[in-house]
Amino acid sequence: MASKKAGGTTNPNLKIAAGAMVCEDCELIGDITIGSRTVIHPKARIVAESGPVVIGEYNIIEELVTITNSSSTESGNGKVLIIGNNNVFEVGANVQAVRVGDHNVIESKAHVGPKVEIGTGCIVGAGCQITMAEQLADYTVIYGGKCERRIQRERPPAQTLQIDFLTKILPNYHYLKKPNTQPASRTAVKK
Amino acid sequence: MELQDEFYNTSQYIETASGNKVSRQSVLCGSQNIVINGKTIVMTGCVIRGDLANVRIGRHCIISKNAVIRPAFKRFSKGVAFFPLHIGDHVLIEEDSIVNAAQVGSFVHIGKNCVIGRRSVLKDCCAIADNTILPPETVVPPFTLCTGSPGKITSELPDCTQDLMTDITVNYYHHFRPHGKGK
Amino acid sequence: MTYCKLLAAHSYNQVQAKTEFEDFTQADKRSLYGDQLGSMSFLEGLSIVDEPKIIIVDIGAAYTKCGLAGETGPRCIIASQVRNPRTKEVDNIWNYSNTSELYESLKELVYALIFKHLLVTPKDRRVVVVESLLCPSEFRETLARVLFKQFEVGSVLFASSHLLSLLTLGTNTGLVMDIGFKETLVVPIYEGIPIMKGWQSLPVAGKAIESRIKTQLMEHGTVSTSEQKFEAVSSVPESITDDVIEDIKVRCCFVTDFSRGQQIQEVTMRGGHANKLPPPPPDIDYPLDGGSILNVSGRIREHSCEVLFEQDNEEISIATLLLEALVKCPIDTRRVLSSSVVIIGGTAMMPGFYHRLNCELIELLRKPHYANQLGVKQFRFYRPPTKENYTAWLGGALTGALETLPSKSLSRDAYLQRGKLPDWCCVDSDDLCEEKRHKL
Amino acid sequence: MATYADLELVKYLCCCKKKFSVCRLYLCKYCLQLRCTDCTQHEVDTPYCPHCLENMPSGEAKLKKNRCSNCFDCPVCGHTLVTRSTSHTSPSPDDPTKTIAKKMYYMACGFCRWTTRDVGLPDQSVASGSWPILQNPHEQRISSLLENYKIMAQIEKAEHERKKYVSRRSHLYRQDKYGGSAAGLRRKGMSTFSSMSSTESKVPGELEPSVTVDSFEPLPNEYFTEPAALVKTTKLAHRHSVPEFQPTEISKLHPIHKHLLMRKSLRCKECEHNVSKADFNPSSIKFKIQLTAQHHVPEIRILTPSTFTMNKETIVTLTLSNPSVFGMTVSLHPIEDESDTDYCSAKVELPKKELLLAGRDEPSMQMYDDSSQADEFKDDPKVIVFRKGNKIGFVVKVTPVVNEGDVKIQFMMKHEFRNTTAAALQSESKEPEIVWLEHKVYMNLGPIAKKDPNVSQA
Repeated sequence: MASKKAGGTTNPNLKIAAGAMVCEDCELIGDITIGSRTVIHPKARIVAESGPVVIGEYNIIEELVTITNSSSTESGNGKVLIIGNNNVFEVGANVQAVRVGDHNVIESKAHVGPKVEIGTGCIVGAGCQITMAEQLADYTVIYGGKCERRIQRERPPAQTLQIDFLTKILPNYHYLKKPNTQPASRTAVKK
Repeated sequence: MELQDEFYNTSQYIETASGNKVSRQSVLCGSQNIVINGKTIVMTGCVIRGDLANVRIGRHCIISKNAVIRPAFKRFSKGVAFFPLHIGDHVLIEEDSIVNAAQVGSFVHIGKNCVIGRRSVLKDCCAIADNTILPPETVVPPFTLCTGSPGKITSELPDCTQDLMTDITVNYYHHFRPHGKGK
Repeated sequence: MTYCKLLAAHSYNQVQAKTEFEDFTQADKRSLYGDQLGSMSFLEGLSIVDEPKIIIVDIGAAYTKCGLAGETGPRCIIASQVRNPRTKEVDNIWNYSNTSELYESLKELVYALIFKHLLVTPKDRRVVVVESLLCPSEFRETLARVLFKQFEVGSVLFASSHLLSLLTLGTNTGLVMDIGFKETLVVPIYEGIPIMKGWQSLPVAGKAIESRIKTQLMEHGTVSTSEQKFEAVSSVPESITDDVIEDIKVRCCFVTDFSRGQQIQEVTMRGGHANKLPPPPPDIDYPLDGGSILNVSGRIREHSCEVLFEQDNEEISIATLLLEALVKCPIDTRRVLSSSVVIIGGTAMMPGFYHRLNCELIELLRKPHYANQLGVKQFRFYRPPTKENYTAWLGGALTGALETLPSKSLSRDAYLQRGKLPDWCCVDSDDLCEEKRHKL
Repeated sequence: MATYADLELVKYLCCCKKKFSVCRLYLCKYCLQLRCTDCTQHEVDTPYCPHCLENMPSGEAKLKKNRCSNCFDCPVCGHTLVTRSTSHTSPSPDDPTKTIAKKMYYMACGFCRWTTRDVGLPDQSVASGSWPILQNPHEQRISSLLENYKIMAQIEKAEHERKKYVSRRSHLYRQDKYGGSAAGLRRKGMSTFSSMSSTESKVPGELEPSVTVDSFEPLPNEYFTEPAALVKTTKLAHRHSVPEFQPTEISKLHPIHKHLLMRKSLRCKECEHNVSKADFNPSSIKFKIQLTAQHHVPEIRILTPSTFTMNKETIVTLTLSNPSVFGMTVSLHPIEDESDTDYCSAKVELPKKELLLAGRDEPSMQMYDDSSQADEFKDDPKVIVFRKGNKIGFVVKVTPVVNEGDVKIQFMMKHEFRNTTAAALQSESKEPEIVWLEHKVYMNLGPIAKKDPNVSQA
């Protein structure tokens, strides 16, 4: 099914670090940087029209996820949307945040509005919509029909093992976009 | 009310020998790992992730538009394994729902815009109301209806749920017809 | 599908098997299921000795408490509401327009209690209904009809919540105040007999606090969303549901102390200048959902519960109810009653309630009106071995566990013969109404 | 789901005069009457845990207060908790320089991420977890009260018995007690308990009297200076889920044993035969006894929605399907004697002839083979529009008599029924007796069109 689509192949502003796993059958628009060991499943959509999107390392972006830089209404004028490391965006999540830190989980069908800043270790529960302009405190969990909140004791576990597994298995089934940059020089990534 | 005819464009759907009708605009990843037993409809925009693990879908199921069928993973001390996902017969999955279950029994109705959490087990003859969020590892017993977020058992289904679901899925299949050939 | 056919084909045999099966006695069934129950045999032995436990139910204005006799707490406390089959809306069962509607909703509620929470077979079981003295007779008649006709229970005992509360204390004398949701009702009970001359009530309790929260929110409250900051609540009234109001009452509000309360009332009731108000406690950002935040002001938090203690034109508050009740009682009973106050009902669980009530009482006792009549300086309070919202239920659970229950209950046979509740059950409430009318 | 195909549009009248869709009704084979959930007696059949799907014998369920001993609910959001294992290293008792790894378990919620560690519960060494059980602090007091009352009740009962024996006029005695003059009533009626309470003083004072207090702690100062900590305070629902404790702080919430569900059996209130009895196994969808009306009574549905105008005859196609494996004859009749005011917003012309239905045959139903059954049954094409397996489409003519609201019609349906009860089989030399059953059917055909000349096409 993973046919070569015209969409992403010709995007000159797409930077994929070596070790990242980006399926061909996804939509990457605009200036996008994808860090090493990040996995992007087919049918994901990243829109960097109003400003660049920089995605760190060890992230998982599942199918039907939309990540949009909506920092500005005019194209190309916005600030950079930086997504840190070890985040998981589950099926159908829609994220337009100001910034996403590290070790967060945005669960299925969650919606993160354009004025929200997500720190570290947060979980936006399945189906939750947060749109208020705010900075989520670290380790916040948002859950349930009324977006109730609590602070968890530990951050969600890193998904390194899942990334290992996906890195092994996805190439067997999907065409992948070729990495075109070396991983940013930084100390060896450890969870 | 009897179900009404629903027309599709013949060029948009592939009909297999066993009577499955699969939209060309659905995404079946790892199609060699996906078994669909017959007379099942997979509509436009569906994603079935056979690449992660085996997916088996029974007869007379309806996977409505933009639904996602995705085997769930579990972390073990030494790695991660994706669990095969089995869906029984006469299962109706409505639009935009995400099914991460380990098992979906037969005669199950999943409403619109639901999230079925990882490794959930939906037994035979149960139903999930529209917009329900079922957290990971939920078990839904037969003849119960789950609603809300987190999904909880809120009411019972009639004893003849099996017949109702059979009737609905069979009729749906018969009313799901191609447009006039020319179009 | 094929299963269906099987079912049809086998139905002959099944029917026969069934008929036989149904005729088995309890003991036979047990031996039939023996293999499954094998390991549980000692439990089975127990259950033979055990009579089926009696159902104790207290259908309150806001919450229903239900459980089994002899236990130390109710099995469940659930909202007294059901989905109206006609309107499909969830509504409180007390909001009924006629008795047939009430019958349907009581049926739903009792069904949920029995089959969702208690998991018992109701047929021939005994039931104790905890009820308020002010319970309308059409309500109890309908409830009796539901229990006897729909669920075929064996017997029903209607028991007054005030009397039952005393059972939890091992006493038979007390000045019992029930401050629940709809109203506050004080009944003096002396040597096990209610002094009917002395009963006092005021339609002020939990609901009044909630209405005050709501009016204040509508007047001054603001909601902030990502699009708009501090929008008046009155422009989005649908966002303030009854559940939200109740939760604000429970998690944000409290009963302030006496002196602050006096200052607040000076301003809100008697038009004092607003600068006389004590500095309010901090506001709270109350998230309504992921996209809007309600500002709950410190004033709402502190002032809402004042509704309980504000004396209206007739100078009645919940504190004066206790004193007025005492005034109506025979002189020789007053001293003992004043030193055995029992407070029941969920609203008494508001933080600060007891301290404030006690201060109010002490202050009122100083007033010449009461000082001269009563000669009481101090009230003493019982603390029942329960939470206030199920004290009456626990009294029911104690009653239900006693051998004398059958002789006091109304049996189904007797009910079916008469077709209605016997007079002795409702005479008190009817009489009460008469009396009240005379007073007014 | 039962609501998927708008099954509520067609209702059958139950013997108790209430209307239900056919899937909610039962047919008692002994009374040959429709029964709804209201006119059947419900019984608890088998309690089971909805998470581990294990049966629990009712005796054990009673002892455990209907709660599963292995499964727990999250006290915060109510979702089922999962057990997680961690390895815990502790210094070895033999050699302090070495450490030994030990598997420890705790419980966590996959939804709101609450864990047993949040409330300071120590991890357990066994997976099933011997989690501490909270004790009602008043338990002793309550049981001593109960003991006391039980003794008193016994005394009272004994006295009562004695009186009965002596006077032999127990009936009168009772009447006297409760049926006296109005003045005495107020005292006596209310004082059902007074006798019990007042005998208390006669019992040797074993029971410690309850204590009273005359002062209470004022509110701590934080109430006036600090904002309420919403995330730390429990909601009412949290408190009510543990009635005996009702903690106000989130940090005092403990895991809650999962409440059981039950499979119930239904019994006809008239003849006490079962009309529904589920299988013993909670994961099974089979029934030991299943007399749902859907399996015995032909089902009527609306084929397509129609447009109605007042006083204009509209042809409506209805479908009728035969649930049994045998052929069936059905006839429809107007209801004349009595009219349900709600369901008479149109005049209806029903097929005059009896309608013949083929038996239900599973494979052909799925295939929908269009073999011309019409010839076989000699159908009148003006009445029978189509015939597919056990289902026919037939025509009724409907003339609305009101100008707004829904078009609602009512009629009587008579159909054959093969009575297979043991009694019927024996009397009729093992051949099932064929009886005719009658049901009143109420249909809502949809709204009447607004007065609009454009839609006046009948």
